[in-house]
Amino acid sequence: MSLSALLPPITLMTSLLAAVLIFATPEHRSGLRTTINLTAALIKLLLVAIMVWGVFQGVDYHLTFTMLPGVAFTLKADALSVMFAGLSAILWLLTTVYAVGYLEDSPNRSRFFGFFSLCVASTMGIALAGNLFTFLLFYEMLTLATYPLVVHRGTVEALRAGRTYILYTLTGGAVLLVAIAWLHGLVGDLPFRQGGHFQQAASDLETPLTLIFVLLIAGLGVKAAIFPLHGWLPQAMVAPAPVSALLHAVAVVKAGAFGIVRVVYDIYGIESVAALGLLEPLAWLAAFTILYGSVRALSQADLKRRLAFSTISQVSYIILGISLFGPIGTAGGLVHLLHQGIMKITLFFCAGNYAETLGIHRVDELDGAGRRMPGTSIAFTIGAFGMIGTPPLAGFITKWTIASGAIAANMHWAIAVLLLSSILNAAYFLPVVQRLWFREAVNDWPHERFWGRLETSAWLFWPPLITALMTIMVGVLASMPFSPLSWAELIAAREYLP
Amino acid sequence: MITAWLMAGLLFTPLAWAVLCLLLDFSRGRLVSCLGITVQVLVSLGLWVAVAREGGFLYGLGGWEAPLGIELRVDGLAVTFILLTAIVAGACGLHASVYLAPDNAWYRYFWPLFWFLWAGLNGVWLGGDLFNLYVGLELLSLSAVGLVALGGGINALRASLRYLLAALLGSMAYLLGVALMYGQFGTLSIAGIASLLPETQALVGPGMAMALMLSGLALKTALFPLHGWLPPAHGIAKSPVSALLSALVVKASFYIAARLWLEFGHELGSTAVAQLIGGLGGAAVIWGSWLACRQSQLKQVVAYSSVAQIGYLFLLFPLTFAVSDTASLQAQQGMTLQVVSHALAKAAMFLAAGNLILATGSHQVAGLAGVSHFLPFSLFSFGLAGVSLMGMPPSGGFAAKWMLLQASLASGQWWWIVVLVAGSLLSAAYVFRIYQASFVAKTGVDDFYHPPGSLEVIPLLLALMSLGLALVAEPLLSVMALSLETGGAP
Amino acid sequence: MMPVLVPAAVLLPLLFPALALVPDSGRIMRYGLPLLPLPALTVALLSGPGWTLELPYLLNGGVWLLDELRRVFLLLTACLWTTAGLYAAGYLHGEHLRRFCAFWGLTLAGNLGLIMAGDIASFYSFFALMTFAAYGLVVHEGSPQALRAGRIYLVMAVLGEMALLAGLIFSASEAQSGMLQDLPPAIAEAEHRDLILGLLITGFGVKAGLPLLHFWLPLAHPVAPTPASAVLSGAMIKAGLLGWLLTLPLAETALPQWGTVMIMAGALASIGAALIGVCQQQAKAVLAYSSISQMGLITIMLGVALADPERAPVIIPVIGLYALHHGLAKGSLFLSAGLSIPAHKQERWLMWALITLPGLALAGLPFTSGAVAKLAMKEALAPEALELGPRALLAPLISAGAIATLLLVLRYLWVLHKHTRTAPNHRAVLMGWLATVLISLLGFWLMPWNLANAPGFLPSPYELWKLGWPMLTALVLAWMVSRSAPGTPSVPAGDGIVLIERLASSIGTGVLRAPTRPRMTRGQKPSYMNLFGRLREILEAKERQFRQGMGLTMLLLVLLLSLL
Amino acid sequence: MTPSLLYAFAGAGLCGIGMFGFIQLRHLLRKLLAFNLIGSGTFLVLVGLAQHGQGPDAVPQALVLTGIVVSIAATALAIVLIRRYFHLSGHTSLEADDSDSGQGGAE
Amino acid sequence: MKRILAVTLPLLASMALVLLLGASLWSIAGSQTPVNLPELLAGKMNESGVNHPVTAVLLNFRSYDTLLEIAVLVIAGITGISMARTASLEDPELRTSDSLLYALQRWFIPLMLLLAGYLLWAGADRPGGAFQAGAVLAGCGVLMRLGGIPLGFLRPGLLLRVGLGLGFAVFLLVAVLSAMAGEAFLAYPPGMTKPLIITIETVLTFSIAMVLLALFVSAPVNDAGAPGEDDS
Repeated sequence: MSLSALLPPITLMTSLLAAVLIFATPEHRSGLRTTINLTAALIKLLLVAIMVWGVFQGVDYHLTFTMLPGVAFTLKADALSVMFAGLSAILWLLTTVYAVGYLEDSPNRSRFFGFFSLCVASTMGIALAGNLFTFLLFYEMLTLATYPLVVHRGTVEALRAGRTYILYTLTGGAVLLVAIAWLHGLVGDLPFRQGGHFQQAASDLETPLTLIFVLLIAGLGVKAAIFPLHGWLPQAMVAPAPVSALLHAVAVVKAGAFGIVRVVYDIYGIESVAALGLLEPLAWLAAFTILYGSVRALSQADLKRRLAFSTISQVSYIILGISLFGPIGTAGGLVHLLHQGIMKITLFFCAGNYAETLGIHRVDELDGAGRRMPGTSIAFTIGAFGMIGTPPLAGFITKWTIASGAIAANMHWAIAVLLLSSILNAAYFLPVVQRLWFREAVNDWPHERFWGRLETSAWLFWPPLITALMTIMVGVLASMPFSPLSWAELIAAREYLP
Repeated sequence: MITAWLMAGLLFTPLAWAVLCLLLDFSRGRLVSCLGITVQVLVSLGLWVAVAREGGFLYGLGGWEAPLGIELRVDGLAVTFILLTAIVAGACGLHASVYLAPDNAWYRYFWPLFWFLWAGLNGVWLGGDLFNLYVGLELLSLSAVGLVALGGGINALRASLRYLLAALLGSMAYLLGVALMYGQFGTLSIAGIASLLPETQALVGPGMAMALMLSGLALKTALFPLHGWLPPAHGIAKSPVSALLSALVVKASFYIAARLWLEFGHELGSTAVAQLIGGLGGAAVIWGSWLACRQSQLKQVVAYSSVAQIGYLFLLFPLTFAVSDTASLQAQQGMTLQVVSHALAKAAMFLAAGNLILATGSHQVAGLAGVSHFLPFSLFSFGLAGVSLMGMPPSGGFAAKWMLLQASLASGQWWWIVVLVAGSLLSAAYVFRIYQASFVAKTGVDDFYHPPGSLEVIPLLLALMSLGLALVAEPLLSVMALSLETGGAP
Repeated sequence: MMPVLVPAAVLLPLLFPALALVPDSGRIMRYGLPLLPLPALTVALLSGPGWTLELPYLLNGGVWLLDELRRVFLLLTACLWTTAGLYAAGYLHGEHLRRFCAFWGLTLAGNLGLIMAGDIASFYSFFALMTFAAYGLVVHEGSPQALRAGRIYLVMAVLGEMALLAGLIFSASEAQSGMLQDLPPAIAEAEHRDLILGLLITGFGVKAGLPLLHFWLPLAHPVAPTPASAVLSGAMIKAGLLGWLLTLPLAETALPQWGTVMIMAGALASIGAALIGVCQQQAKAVLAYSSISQMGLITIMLGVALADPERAPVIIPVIGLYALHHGLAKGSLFLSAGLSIPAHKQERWLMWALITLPGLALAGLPFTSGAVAKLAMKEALAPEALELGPRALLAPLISAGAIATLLLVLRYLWVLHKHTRTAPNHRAVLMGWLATVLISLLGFWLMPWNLANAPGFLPSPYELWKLGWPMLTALVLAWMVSRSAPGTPSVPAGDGIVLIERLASSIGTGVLRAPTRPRMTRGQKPSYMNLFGRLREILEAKERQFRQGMGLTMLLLVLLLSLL
Repeated sequence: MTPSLLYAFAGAGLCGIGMFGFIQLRHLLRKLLAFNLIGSGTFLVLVGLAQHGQGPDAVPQALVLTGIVVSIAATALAIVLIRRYFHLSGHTSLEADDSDSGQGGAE
Repeated sequence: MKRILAVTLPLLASMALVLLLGASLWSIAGSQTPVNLPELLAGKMNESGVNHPVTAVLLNFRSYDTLLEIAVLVIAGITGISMARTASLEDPELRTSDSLLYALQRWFIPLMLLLAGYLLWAGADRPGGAFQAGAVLAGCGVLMRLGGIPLGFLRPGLLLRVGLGLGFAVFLLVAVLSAMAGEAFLAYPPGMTKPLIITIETVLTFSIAMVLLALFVSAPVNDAGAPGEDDS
């Protein structure tokens, strides 16, 4: 067993091991815990970086062993996996830093960080899964690892949210299980493969394949918060900010979207999905979700809930992108996977900062907060503009690419959807930004805390700024080698030119 | 030769320790039993390895061969269950040795009963003789009843009486079936009957016998709607005892039923019977899970969960009858995985529940508020076991469900998928109900009793085993699939 | 030199937002304001047109370049921002200083960058940056009016950006290229040509103040700080114009319908804006309408260029010239709106003269930039050179436009006169204003607005009359109006938007603030809950029966199994 | 129809009677007796059925002996439990106060 | 209606059971058993070490059954004494003061002991054996107990427990010793069969009697509750 086979499991283990160690760490040893956390996150980042380089060079990271009769447990790193893995590795590091600051002096930190690492381990597993079965494994693990984070506060709302969350995700997981089992029974164990497996779908399999596809999308759509399966997401907002950030930016919703990407490209193959006539409905569904999420976000007074509905809308961009037949749309969808993650995590970090530093939860309490917390507010502004799709930020690159893909795929209505959604994005983000900067501060914040020189704790201050900087950089330097866009284009090229 | 020693050790140890412990009080019995558990685990492991290496064999007790004497059937499945028993029972024993208060006089009788129970289990796993299985079942039932009743109050007595009556009725029905079988075939060996069946013309008698035996065993396994005795008994017993009962004892009677079905089912079964039993199993899944959601007491939740989980096992019947060999094999594998994973998970769950009850001093689910803050460790094992019950990957429960799903798909009996999915969702509902209760924020100080570390570690280990079962399912299944090698008897 | 200076031209202003994070940096920033556009100014002045700078990692592959047209715009922008920056350094007072400077820097960077951008993505990025950052300038004062103006600005800007984005994406896909220069030919050939054109014209039209897209202008200008209004009206409006020039297929194919539409729109703007403008009560609102009116004239030129590809190469430089002239003059006028009039009589006269001169230049006063621009325009739109439906209308339109221009200037002076305060001016304010006026009056002649057969500095007598009569007409009109109707009718700034706002708010209260759904009160469970509870009871009773009737159940099972 | 078979049929009858009693009776001791009746019936079937063909058969006789011991053990155990239950609760049947224990065991 | 149904349904069901059983019996009786076990048994009798086939089956061919059967008995005994809450065996309430009983005791007890011995001895070649002997012995004990004769060894204690387990332990030891000698579990070493069986029978008799007696004696009388997990 060579190193190239071991690298994926080792990467997985870093956070798994971290989780175990953190669970074992006594509650009061926060220094030790932080050290474990950060060390693991850094090591993971390093390992993922190595894999990114390796995948670029064409190294085959692949580990497989039979788990159940006819079912293999497969870990492998291809271009798509390292993309997602890279995203989670980077954002894990930042979120960990952030969470350390956010949860300072709050109870149950070992539990929190333990499950947090577990969550990341699952995400990593989702990224590195080499077939649907392995994917399912980590997908469900993610569900479970997230629950304690959602209900972390233990309040009535948190518990209710946890219940909703679990209801949705487990049902989705069950549907997914059925679909995967069915597919497995039909055609056996399918590893993820560029171009998919059903280029020439046998005509007698058409009906079951269509049904399975619908089930798969329904199962994955719960996490990806596709309408009407999105109900858990806004409720899950009661979780602490780092969790919301993680849920929305990296782990949960992206897991769903990533799964859909895998199903469409690496299981079915985009051609066969198109041939089955499933691409267009998927695109319509995504489009509707985009608009629905945006419209709902408009009327949310709670900042995090607004962000949550925004997520519902934004994640469907990914779906929309991948359901546009053609390499450009694909690249757009994939790049949004990364970009949206970076932008949304920025916004959630900021929302958390407002909550933690000033005790602000509602949009209308934000008046003038920009003056009190300029760094955070700048990050928020950048994130918001990124979401709107203002150039040259990350969101612009995405929208541009997806829209170009829509034209290439001759689906012009998608552009209308994109534009309408951008307008709606602006409509719910700009008022927030406006309040931040241009309203007079009441100077009477609900729960102000002082941290000395910086506007807030340094642990809280830097992560959003870094991600905001990333939001700018991935947009501005979109054509650089190894940038998300070029990476997504690489994947798309491989997908369409077998 | 080594297998002969191992077999002798396997049969001898539990019985001998039972007598030995009878002579000692609880504390000394504890020491002795720990030694015995070690021996037994090692022997079981050795036997498992031996069978995994060289294949199974028949073991004629007293040197007598089948029709006249009693032959034990030492195949892959049997030794796997023996190993499972060793692990689970060993864990429960160790847990009990700390959990039970040594100053209660009647607990001295715990150890003998415990060891007899173990002996009965081994007897059932290995048994190849219908009547011998009856005796083994009785050994099991009576020791189980004894354990439930041990030192109990009115409710414990009521539960154990109910349990005893059910067990006796079940045994008697089974014995009646055995009588008919013997009358028809003149032999008691399962293998012998199976080989004679295809040539038999008149199937009325054997059919009736099969019906009697299956019903009796269903009663002892607590198949819906015959499950009434189980929740009170399992809920009221001491936690290590509940763990033993739920994890292993009910499986024994199911194991016999499954063996009978697989051996005789082709001739004596019918689609209607298969579907009826499967339907009852499906109903059990839904019914048990639903009631588990409704219970206010922690252990009742776990007990009803057993009712539900047992239901899954009975899906074996329709999924192996008149289907392709692949589907049948998948169903059998699913069933064995379900037995193993449920045994591990349920034992872990009951032990953890015991810890939680010990810690909170309350039997109520609502009493768990704040537990996740002050006692995360105890809760953790409970949670992990719950994960397996829900059938979440990579637990054994998941592997089992996966195989059953595959089997349903391969046999075209898609309706069982509905049962499987609904069951796992419902089980998630009751498991998360408990999590949720434990996450309720409780202000104030830590006024919980903190159980000693050894109590906490045991369920955790069991839960972890159950959780990781799917990862080693393939090698495990390959051992389980080992059938008998002819002439392997020593 | 160039690879350093060009990025520096954009990056230097971008430093400001970062600097704003440092506490107590307000002073440095304040006096840094005029320095920000200097690298860009250097580029515009020193480098010849024709250089290209490739930035392959930028966005979809960035190319920055400077050609003749861009150079004119860059020069205008850099000059105006420099002087306005100087003005601002004096004008600003402590409150929210850093915030203002940050947005100033951002807007500036966008404005400069979009001019130099050669690829679509950079262009659009800088355009958007400018658009959104300018919001910060508009609402700087924080008054309710400012916030309202800002809101309207933002709504329209977002709509415009989206139209623009769509148009650019469409055309870029048609062109299969990310370069701006590839767009016009591709659009000319495009399948969805009309859609693309409509989107682009609308998108840029918001910035350029096209009628019905102009609402934000008269609202934003009065409330914005004076230097911001100056750059808003002088430089940023021109960005929309530049966008048109760069993307529309002006010299590619004849688009008579679109040309006519643009001419009509321009005519409507130039005259309608004047009519509304003279009814304004605020000096800067008058100027805003004047800008709309002037942009209307330019739109007419553009329309002609659209309709007549032969003529386009002649017209485009004229548009550039006109833009330069208007930008500088309008900048001066706006800056003058913030002045206080010195008490000293001679100084006062001098000041009024200097305030008036750019206004007259705007109206085409001989020996000013306005004269050159007006004449060049008349030349370019000479009916005999055109092959166009409404060509006969053009001359009267232009004349009417000229009359309107002067009327507006007079109105501005009148309003300004009524509202002036007597106070000493901050030195920087004065310098900034003076510099603008001087550049407008004198510097203009030194600028590289290379125009083939440009009208000379000294107009011929015939041309003098051509320039003169509309002005005289306007003066007469103004005199008559001021005599006959002392109370001018007042039209709210932003005209049409007021109606729209009212409509929107009535709809909004109807839709968005619909009464919340009546919530279920506790304890009053719906009937299906009762049903559920009943079912639950039944099932639980069954469970007890199962427990008690075990024997019977078992017996029945036996029977069932054996019978089956 | 040999006498042995007659025993077997009698056993079947006993089983039926016992079964009815087991279902119908509430008193625990009676229930236990009914169970013993079933047991006896079963033993009769076991012995009678096996011996009707080839004459005396030692194996079923031995089985019945074993079965009797087991059932005696069980009966004795049941009686002990019943007596203790009766002493503690004063009830002679399980259903007497079953309704309150529907949810389980806490007292 | 419901009440009627509650009676008739079990009645009908039981009758159906009888009918079905009868039908099966009839069907089974009509066919020849394919395996003739008695013949096999007869063929192996000389290896069994005893002359009576039932004893041979019980203690040799199917001795595992018997071993477990004794275990069941021991379990019952254990559970029985675990329930015991009797403070004193000489509780006057337990004594029956009946002259007839005394008379019977005087005559019967020696007779019964004799009978038990005979049964045990006879088991080798005709009906009889350990269980029968043990049962008689236990009956003897019951009589003595009822008559108020203090049977001290029945007091819950080591002696009682040794008594309970003794027979089983010996049986087990024999079983494992042969296994240690290389035979199968429960196989008797050649030549030792008869003495071993007799030994086992003898101790078993005592143990069986002990168990039955203990179960009789230890039936609980007072309501001394036991605080436990379930009572909180």
